[in-house]
Amino acid sequence: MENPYLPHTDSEIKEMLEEIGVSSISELYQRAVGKHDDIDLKIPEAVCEYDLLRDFKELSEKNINFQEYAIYLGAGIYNHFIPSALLELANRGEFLTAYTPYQPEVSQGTLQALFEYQTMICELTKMEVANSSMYDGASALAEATIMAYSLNGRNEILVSKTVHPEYREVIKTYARGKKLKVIEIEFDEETGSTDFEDLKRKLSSNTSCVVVQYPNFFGVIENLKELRELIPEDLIYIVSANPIALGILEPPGNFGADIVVGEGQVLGNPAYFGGPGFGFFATKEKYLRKMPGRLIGQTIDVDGKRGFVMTFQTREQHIRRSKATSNICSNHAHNAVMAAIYLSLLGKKGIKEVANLSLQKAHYLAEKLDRLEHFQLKFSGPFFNEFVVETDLNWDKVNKYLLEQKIIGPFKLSKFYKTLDGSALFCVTETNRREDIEFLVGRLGAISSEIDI
Amino acid sequence: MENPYLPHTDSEIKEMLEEIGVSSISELYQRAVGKHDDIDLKIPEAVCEYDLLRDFKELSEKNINFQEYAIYLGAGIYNHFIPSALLELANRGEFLTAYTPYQPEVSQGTLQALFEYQTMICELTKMEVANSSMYDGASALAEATIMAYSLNGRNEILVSKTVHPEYREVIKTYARGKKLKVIEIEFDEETGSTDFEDLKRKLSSNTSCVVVQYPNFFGVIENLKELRELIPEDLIYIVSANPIALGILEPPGNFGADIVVGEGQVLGNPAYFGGPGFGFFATKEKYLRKMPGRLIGQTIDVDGKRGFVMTFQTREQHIRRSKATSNICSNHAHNAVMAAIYLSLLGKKGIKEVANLSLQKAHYLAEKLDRLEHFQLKFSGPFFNEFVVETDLNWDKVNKYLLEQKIIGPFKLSKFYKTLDGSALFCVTETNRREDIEFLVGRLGAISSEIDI
Amino acid sequence: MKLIFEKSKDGRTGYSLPKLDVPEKPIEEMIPESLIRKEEAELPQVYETEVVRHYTNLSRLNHAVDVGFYPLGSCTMKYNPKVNEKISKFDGFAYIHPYQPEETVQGALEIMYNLQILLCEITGMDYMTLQPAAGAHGELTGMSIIKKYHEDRGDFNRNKVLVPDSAHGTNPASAAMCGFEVIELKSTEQGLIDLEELKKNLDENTAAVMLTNPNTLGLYEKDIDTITRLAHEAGALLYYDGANLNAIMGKVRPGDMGFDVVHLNLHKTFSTPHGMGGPGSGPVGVKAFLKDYLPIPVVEQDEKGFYYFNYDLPKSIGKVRSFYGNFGVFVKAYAYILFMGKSGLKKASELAVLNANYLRSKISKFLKIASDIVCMHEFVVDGSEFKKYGVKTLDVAKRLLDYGYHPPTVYFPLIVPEALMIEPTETETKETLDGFAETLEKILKEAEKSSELLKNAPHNTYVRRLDEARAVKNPILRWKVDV
Amino acid sequence: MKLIFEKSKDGRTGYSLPKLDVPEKPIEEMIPESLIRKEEAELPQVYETEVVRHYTNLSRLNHAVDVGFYPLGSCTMKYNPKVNEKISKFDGFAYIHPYQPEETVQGALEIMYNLQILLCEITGMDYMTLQPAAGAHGELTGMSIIKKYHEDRGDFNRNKVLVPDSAHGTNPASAAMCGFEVIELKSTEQGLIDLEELKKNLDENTAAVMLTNPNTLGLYEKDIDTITRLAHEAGALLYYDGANLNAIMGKVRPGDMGFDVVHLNLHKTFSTPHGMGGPGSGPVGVKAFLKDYLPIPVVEQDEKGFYYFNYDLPKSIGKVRSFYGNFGVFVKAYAYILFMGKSGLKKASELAVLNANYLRSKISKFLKIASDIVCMHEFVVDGSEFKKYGVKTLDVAKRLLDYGYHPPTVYFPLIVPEALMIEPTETETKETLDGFAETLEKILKEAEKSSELLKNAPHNTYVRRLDEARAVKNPILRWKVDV
Ligand SMILES: Cc1ncc(COP(=O)(O)O)c(C=O)c1O
Ligand SMILES: Cc1ncc(COP(=O)(O)O)c(C=O)c1O
Repeated sequence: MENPYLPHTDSEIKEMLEEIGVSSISELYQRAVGKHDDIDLKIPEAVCEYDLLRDFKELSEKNINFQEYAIYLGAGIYNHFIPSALLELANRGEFLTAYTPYQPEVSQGTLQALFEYQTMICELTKMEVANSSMYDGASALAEATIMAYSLNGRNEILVSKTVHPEYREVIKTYARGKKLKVIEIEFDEETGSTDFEDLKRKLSSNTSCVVVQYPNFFGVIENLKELRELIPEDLIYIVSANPIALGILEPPGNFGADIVVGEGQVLGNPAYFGGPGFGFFATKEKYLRKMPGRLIGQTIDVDGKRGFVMTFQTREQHIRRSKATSNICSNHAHNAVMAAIYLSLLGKKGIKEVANLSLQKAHYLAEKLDRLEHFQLKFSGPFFNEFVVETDLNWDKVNKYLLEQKIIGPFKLSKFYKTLDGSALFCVTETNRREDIEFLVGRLGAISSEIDI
Repeated sequence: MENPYLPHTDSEIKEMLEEIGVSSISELYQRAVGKHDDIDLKIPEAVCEYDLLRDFKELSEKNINFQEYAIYLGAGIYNHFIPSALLELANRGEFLTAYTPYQPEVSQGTLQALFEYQTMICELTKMEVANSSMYDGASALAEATIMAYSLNGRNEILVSKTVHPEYREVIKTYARGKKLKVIEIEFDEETGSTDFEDLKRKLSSNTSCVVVQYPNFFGVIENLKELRELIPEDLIYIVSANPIALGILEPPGNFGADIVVGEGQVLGNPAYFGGPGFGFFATKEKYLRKMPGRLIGQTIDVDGKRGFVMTFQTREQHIRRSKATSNICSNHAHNAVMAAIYLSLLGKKGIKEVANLSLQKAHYLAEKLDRLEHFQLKFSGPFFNEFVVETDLNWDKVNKYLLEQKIIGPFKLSKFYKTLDGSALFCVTETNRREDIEFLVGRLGAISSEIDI
Repeated sequence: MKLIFEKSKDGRTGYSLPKLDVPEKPIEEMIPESLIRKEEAELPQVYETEVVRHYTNLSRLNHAVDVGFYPLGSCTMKYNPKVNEKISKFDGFAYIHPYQPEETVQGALEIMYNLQILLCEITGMDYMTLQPAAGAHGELTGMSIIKKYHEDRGDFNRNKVLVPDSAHGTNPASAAMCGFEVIELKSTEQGLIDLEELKKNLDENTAAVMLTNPNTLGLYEKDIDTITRLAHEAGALLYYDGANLNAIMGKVRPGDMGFDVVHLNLHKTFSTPHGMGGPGSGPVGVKAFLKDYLPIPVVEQDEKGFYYFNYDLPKSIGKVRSFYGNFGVFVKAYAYILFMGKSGLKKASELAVLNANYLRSKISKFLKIASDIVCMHEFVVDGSEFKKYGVKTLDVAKRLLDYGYHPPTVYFPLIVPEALMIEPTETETKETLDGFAETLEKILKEAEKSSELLKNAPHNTYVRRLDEARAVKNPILRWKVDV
Repeated sequence: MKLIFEKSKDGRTGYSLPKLDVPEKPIEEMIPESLIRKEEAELPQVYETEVVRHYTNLSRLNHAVDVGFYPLGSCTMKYNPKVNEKISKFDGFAYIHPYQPEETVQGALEIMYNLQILLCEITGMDYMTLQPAAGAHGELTGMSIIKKYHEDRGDFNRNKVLVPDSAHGTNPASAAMCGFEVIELKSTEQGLIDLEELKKNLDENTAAVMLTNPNTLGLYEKDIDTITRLAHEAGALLYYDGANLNAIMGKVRPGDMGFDVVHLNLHKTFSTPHGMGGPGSGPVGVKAFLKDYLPIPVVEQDEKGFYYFNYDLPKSIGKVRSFYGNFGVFVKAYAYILFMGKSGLKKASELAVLNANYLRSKISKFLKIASDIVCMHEFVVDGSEFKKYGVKTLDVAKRLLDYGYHPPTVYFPLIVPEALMIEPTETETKETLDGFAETLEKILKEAEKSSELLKNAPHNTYVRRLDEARAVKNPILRWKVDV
């Protein structure tokens, strides 16, 4: 079958082999590799583009997608509206098929867009510097704990149990390398926020950093201000934040956070089954040289014209090798640029508005659910766009029933919290219409007659 | 509601009004237009982008599309595969949002692409010059008959009845303006091609041109060679051709055609319910100055560098006004560039291959159908990828039944040909898979037990 | 840049087609020998990467609305929303066949039906056909309707059409294509219809008066009621070239002014992209008495809400193109109207007029405006003063290219010497207008210092000034192997 | 170009969000006063047109594979097929949530499952995790597995990892992040593993040997069997950095060479776009005895054909990131493999090697190649000779920009002085390679005439040579209102 990506004609291959001075590609391999036999890979033969598209269309239709279904799942990945202009721009070949801007003179598009991105992250978080992206929120958070260790050399990481459970898993994996101890802080069963008493108990002279999430995994808005007062100044105060929420919540930087990270998917990135989104990473200028990841800086060219370059590269693996601040090389620049475009479109007012819409609608649903038989709000803490609902019904059955109504139901907390067996986490964003919310409430109101309890 | 396309802030509007020296936009209008009241248009208020997308998605789902259904409809619009790279490239903002290349120095992308397109059309048709596009095949054909009149001043247009009935309608509309007479030539009921005897009978000293289609509306390949022999040299021999078919059929230029036109949709343009596709228009160099439409020519700049410009503009309305060769202004350049990209991807070999695939598969289906009870091929003439099938069943019922099987059935000829009541036109392209074809044959084979006859 | 043909290499391929999955028959068994193609078409042989690079790089040689300011007068180069592009690509729009049964394309018909109604509402007309492919095609359609109307009434002598000398070239060309004799009306000093001139030319042979309002100078014909009354009294119909509708949405309507036939340019007012020259779409609206003359089919709705094509218009002019028009364009225009909404459309017109007057005011400080009258959405600079700098409008235009601007329309309308026709549209910011005005002023200053700088412009573009005469003298209209 | 912030204007908006359709409650009733944001984030206030122009124009300042040749060694800048982009945007891939019930994402799981199997087949490994987000992340994953493996066997003293001095920086960095001490192995003159050096360093404290094969000089380690045997005999595991897999598909396999852990870069070998720096994807394959150490979850299939996540790997290293990896990238890589097919993948490797050797042969006529050995998919130029022209590799690289080429990777691998690391990939034509070689030669001639020409290069780019030192001395890492 014709392959449109491989340009070589037979006669060219011949000419090229002649130039090289071998008689065949096979000979070339024999010379380079030594004696060997080709492998008869158990891989099907090529398909044509038309069949490929059909086959993948079919595959995609084996998934239920939330363009067609209503969704109330969040828990780390959120369905915010993505303006049409965004993907159109981000997918221009010049953005998509460029790589790390090693040659700044022909990469000003990448560099300026990432410089703008860094600025936006600083603005959202109110931190002084931000790098140009990490893989995801979880690895960004884990890198933050490693950075804390490299700043103060202490070996205990205190992490609230209200931090996303998967993020905590990742922290543990990263910690193991450096032999750091991860100590978890309980949550308050009444409010759903970090248990301050437990935190105080666990603080020690070995504590390197304290990690909380804002809003936390239960949707509850941790009181970063009070937390700040509990955490000694010489510890590293790390906050994992939802950047959309920062449209309406006081930014961690204003509470003296030392490192602020988070998952950037919400900023104009499709969910993609959880990846690729990106991690953002922001800190104080004084910690600059300990930061992981790429940094874009402003400079001038020989004519004095403004331009942008990768900078402070001596922190990085390609220069510092085993002493680098992190091993990260390829990052999630494209996703970060998507975020920059998203934030450009939304701007100062839009980010507030999208946060407020999510907040208002989430509260609308929460109140309605709380009034239903069988359902009540689990926690009393203030929440942004997610909240935990408890029921005496079986969530699996509830969710199965909802699925039949073309609704992707809430996240069952028992997956990660054995003690929260009857609880599930609902999420609402600006994309959930009132009529859909009311339909959901109606279905759940009538549910005891619909499923067998 | 916020409108993201309108940049004016209130304070800017104020400043601008001050500069102009009026107190309000309303005053501006009163001054410019005179006293008037604004109109309270019966148009709904704005919707947001998210709702717009949802609403149009729903609208689109009220249509059955042939990405999901198998299709055997042709009759002027064909479902050929469109390589993914094509739309990606053609929809780049610089192609999509530019206009007619009035300023060639900043339009070389447009101009070179159209110059390439013109070349490709010349190559496919074997004509000497091609313009850079017309609206569609039908209007291109009508313009060809007008051009014939302006070449020889005679007032009778002879058109075969095997030419697409809608194209014939359009010829008549255009002819009326110039008071030209449209005379139709019968077709041979046996072969399905133009009735040469009838043509000979109708030729007269007033005949300006003879118009045939290749392959014709019934899918039959008109014998352009024999036709050439019948048509006096001083008449204008006009052929409307399917450019995909020219991958395998001898091009009209080689039979001495004077003007070759056709519908370009097949060349990489989605069907879009019939538009926009584009018309191509090619002729002999000696007729250049009588051609309608825009022409791109090669030249050099002041430094001697090759460049492209619009040329022979004195034929056009913006210069020649009422004496122009045509009134056309905006054309279908974007669609023509899509064709150029399509033909670049397919190339010399691909165009043959796509034609051969369509040919082979159409013949495969035709033979299978011909062997079924209730169905037989209507015409004996050679065909490309369409053919007429006759049945004693009711085509409406047949097609309705097929639709239930997710098949969009053939074109019922009685829409245009009262005498061909029991006949329908099937179309097959490279996109119809053998398994689908066999499924269709199976359904039609069993049909007498499925529908009530 | 090399032509794609010049990158071709024998045997290279850029396609991936389905396999032949039926038994292959020799072509000769299916097609008579004499009709089988012998010599292959000399299409390029390139691979996908090459095609991607070639057209990516070509596209980068273009100015476009997505790249910068494009104040091309009369063309309404406003922003083309990306959401409309996305919508228009839905499978249910892009992959439907015009001959599918009506019940399988109700969504498409609904769009056409509603768009007809919305366009009627905006223009004040009673019926609308979406069939014409562009503005000029709309004119042909409209003038054919007018012709048939007169003839059907036995009025065979109405063979003249009055067109102002400021009119767009398509107006006289379209009238001529319908077999009319075109009479040019001389405009007033200010660029408006001269009522005396009009009266003098109106008679029993006048089939129609074709107007643009605001006209091509961006001026509103304040006497429009008188004009339409006079024409009607003479038995003529009134044709409205809607290219300039962007000035008046929600403000005034051609239907209310007395026009009988109107065409619109969806690719102007309704923000569908211009695509390097097209596709556009030129719907034609008529007053009720002309409904039966519309091209067939029109989309209608029955009592049950079912949409269908009505082919039964016995007086119809027939068809002006195949199928139903540029449906892909309708989708975008319809989405645009719904997104903007009633207030948004009006605001668009208002801001278009505001922008034009603002820019006019700025530019009037250093250049002569062709008319003193307050303009609508565009205005025309009289470039005769350029002479004193030893340059022409063309030189100024070319110098604008060096500053990254697309020049305005030049040398049109014909009645203004050395015309520069400027239409900023509503989707441009004040900063952009300020920058453009400043640049224009700067260019004049440059001209003062050295006319050569302008005459040799552009200096920074991919190619410099091109020799158009040579293209005619030595026509190269296609690539050839041996060239 | 201005920054988007510098285009901002108070009150301008570029968004269109849904209306608030529920009764609005005062925020203070929902959020404690002290946690409500007081000062707005200083995000730009621009409208959609501006955003479209801004990012369109920014993109045009980039070199990219879609624009031209990009022979960046070690990065495999091959063509990224457009069909894969289209596929990856299907709603059923882009809009699915990681916590949806398994029965609602069977298509996604099928892709992951099959991709795991195909990658195992290509590498000769037994199990594969798709979780790591990039190559370096794969290294971290793989080295964590190796660490846990030794520890679980009670082998706590294996704290050293041997890495050749030619290795990519991520190798030592990743090993260090896992708490290993990194021992650098000096390469031979030719750039290969020095067996004596290896033997000397292998001992009971060696946890692993990390290799790239072909290595970063594009050379195949012919003694690979000996190397892996020696390491295994010492109780160490063998780690394979698969960045250079593009040389060997269907030819030889790391699994067969004796490697225990392998990472791949889907964004290199499997043609997913590099996106200005990412996202990539770095799957890790292991031999069967390491399966239980893989990060959770892995995708499995039950007897009924149902795909599910298996979280039950008691020895698992845990998770290296949230959810399951870069699924959007998997879709493209999987599509690529199926499109290419068995023969296509092999051909891709063969032509990558052919292209590299061809270019190497051409360039060797005027430049010194770092090694005499026949190369695989890439090769390294030793730039020490540039000194005689008074220029450096950097100057040559910058001059290449003037000719529209992206320079090769420079100053890596570290063991080659003034290195130029050239990887043409299989998706480039002979003409392109010829043109590149000629240009390089031409640049040398230019250098002979005037080293200044190169030292001041680039001359034709949007910005000229940038002052990197200044960026560090006077760090400006974000825009500020007052800057
Ligand atoms: C005033 C006027 N009338 C008519 C037309 C013709 O429209 P189209 O180009 O769509 O045929 C134009 C287009 O430029 C125009 O500006
Ligand atoms: C040899 C080698 N190893 C490892 C890596 C790291 O891969 P990634 O950038 O995907 O983290 C690279 C990337 O450039 C590389 O070339």
